Amino acid sequence: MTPARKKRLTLIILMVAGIAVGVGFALKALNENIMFFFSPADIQAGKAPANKDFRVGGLVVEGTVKRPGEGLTVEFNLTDNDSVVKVKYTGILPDLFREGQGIIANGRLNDKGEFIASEVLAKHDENYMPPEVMDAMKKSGQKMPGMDKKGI
Amino acid sequence: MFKWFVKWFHRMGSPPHFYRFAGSWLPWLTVVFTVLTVAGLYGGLVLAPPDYQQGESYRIIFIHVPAAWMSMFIYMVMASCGIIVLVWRMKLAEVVLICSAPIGASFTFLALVTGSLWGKPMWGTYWVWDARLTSELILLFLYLGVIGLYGAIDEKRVAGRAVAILAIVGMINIPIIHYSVEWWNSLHQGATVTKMDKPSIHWTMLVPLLLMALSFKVYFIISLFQRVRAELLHRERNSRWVEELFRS
Amino acid sequence: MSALLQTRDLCCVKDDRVLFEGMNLALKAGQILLVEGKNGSGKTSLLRILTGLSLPESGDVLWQGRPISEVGADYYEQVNYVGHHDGIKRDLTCLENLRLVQAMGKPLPIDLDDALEKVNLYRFGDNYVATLSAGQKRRLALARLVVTEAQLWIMDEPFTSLDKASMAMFQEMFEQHLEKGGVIVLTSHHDIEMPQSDVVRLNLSE
Amino acid sequence: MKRLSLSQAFWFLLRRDLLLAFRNRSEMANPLLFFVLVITLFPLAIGAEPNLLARIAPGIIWVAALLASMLSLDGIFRSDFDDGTLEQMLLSAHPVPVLVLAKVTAHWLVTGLPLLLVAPLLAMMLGLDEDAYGILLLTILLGTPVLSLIGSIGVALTVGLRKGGIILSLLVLPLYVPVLIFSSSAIDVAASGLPATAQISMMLAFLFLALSLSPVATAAALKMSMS
Repeated sequence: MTPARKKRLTLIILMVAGIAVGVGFALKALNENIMFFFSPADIQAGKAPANKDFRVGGLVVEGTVKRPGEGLTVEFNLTDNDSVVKVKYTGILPDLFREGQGIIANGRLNDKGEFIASEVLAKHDENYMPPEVMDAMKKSGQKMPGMDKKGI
Repeated sequence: MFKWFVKWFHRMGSPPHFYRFAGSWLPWLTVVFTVLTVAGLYGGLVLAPPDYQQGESYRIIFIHVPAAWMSMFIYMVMASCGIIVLVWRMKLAEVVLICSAPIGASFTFLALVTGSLWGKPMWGTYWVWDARLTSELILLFLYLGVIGLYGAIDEKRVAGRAVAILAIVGMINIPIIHYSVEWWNSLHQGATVTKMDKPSIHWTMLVPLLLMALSFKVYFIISLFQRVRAELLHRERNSRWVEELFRS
Repeated sequence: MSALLQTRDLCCVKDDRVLFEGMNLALKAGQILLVEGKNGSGKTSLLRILTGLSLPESGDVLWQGRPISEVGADYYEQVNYVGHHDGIKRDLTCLENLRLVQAMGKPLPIDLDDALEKVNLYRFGDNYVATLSAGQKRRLALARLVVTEAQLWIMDEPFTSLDKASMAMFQEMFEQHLEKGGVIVLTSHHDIEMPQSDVVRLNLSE
Repeated sequence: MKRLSLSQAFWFLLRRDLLLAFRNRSEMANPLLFFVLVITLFPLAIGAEPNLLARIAPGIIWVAALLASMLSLDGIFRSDFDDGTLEQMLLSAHPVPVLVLAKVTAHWLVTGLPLLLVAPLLAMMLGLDEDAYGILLLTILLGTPVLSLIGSIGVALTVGLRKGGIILSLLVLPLYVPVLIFSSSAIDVAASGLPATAQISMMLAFLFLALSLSPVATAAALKMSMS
């Protein structure tokens, strides 16, 4: 092999090795939890930071949405089918907000362990169905695909 | 078979041949496009039932989703052309690359606008710095970068190679941008149709959606052909075939 | 003896204008090619295509019978190019500039001081280039030819801002290079008198 | 016949660029000054509420670092392009991507590394949580070379243009987004007292990918710009 060829080969090997290491690190990162929002279970377990803003995601527990005052303040419970956290929010809720719906709330915990939200965002799922079909599916007890996803 | 393909590839690469070929296909494509669009819109806006959860406002997916698909698809077309430009230095690939960029940018813009119109009733806000939305916005900037760079270089053959490099670099970055933004913030729903198990969309909605997707693809081809024809005439204005074309 | 540098059906188009097409040249060791022609006739374009900096519209440049894009590093070892720009840094001294030229991977024949002496810049080694006159800078740029030992010299107007004496000095240097079996391609507005050498003329305006 | 090796060429070019930067040291300080200035503008514009500043500090520091890096990008190839030394570099018998890497390394040492020195000071002024200082420095150490490497592609594409400046930012900023997201998220997470290992491994991934791919793209772009 001529020296020029050998040099080029070395460089190509170095390059491929660099890419491999890069991809390796990327895969390592993908395996770790990078989403920095917390589930009600995390809050119960005390994993969520105190006195700092963070995001919590979960389903609104049916029958818990209350409007205690005259104003726009809303209270509801949020669950990940494991633990429950109480959320308080003052402001206009998005249309999609309803019981049983997945939401993401931004805010911080107060001393009583309640989550004081400064923002509530509703997440709609990726299913598109006519209402009758949905009802039929619910009746037959079929689980909607995607509803058992982590986080929401 | 391979030989035949190479021959076809070279013949398509010749500007006069492509000019005639594209011209003869345009009327047919227009017919196909009209039929698909009418069928898709009728199916989507009239025949399809309202959604159990989002009511009538979900109907915007018949524009939004195909536009978003196109925005990615056209970028891939551009990057593939970029590779052809750098490896084989084919003139037609340069022209296709640069003519795709404004179409891709328009689809990206359309996807963003319809998405934000949809976001208001669904999420309660026109714009959230959500993963999909943000990466789509960055994709728009990548398109604008390609258009801007091409416009800034006077010598068009050189400009073609410059945007080829840029398109390829951008292609590597698209998945990175996509995942980085997704991890950073996620509100947009997951993929519906491309999920490996059965699509979680009812067939009455799926059919018009696919029709619209197909119609957008055909529209892209029509618009691309017309742009490429115009650009070829401009670039080759001093060549013999253009002269003959206008004399006859 | 077979040709060292060849072109095959070379065609160059700039801004939609065909500068030259179907150009077939062949240069043997010891030959010098003088490229002539009016302004804008494509002299610089031709030279840049020969170095591989620009790409031709179609056709090939061959070195020892192989296209230069294939030969790669082995070709660049043998090319010395002096273009319109001097290719030297103002904020470095003459010696620092030449040292960098040598770092570019070409064979090294002589000491840097000798090279400076050859172009009459011996005492300026540690001077910043910014302090040199235009002619001195050009001489330093041409010193690049002798600090590395390449067979092919390609020069675009090497004699701009040089006086008569320096011109004569460089023509003598070129003749020595040709005697050693080198090849030179150059453009010049000045008359070049090299009676001992095998001069090939190419006029791009015709 | 004797000739200098590739690694020698790399060091020569690196040393030359550092020498040139040192001889123009007043210019060297510009990106650093810019970095400090941009950061001081934020408290003036949005008010001096400590909690707010502490919360947005990671973002501010990284946006400023990004802009500072972008402003200095043009310097990588501009003067070499103007005086013709870039042309000579492309005619080298050595692989051009390696020479490009030498120049980018020099550029990073001059413009990226100094940010490391002032960042803790600015972080303190913004009231960033002390737990996050280590991660802040780490993200700057890993992130700024990626900025220089990606930026070099953009500069190489625009160096031949008279009005390359605005186009350059349009080309380069979208490509900077992942670095911005992961570095500021890493600091954010660290400030909340959580481990930022995922973000840091992602930045390592960017660094290795950029190191191996961007010099090749830059070399191709330079060849295009010179023709």
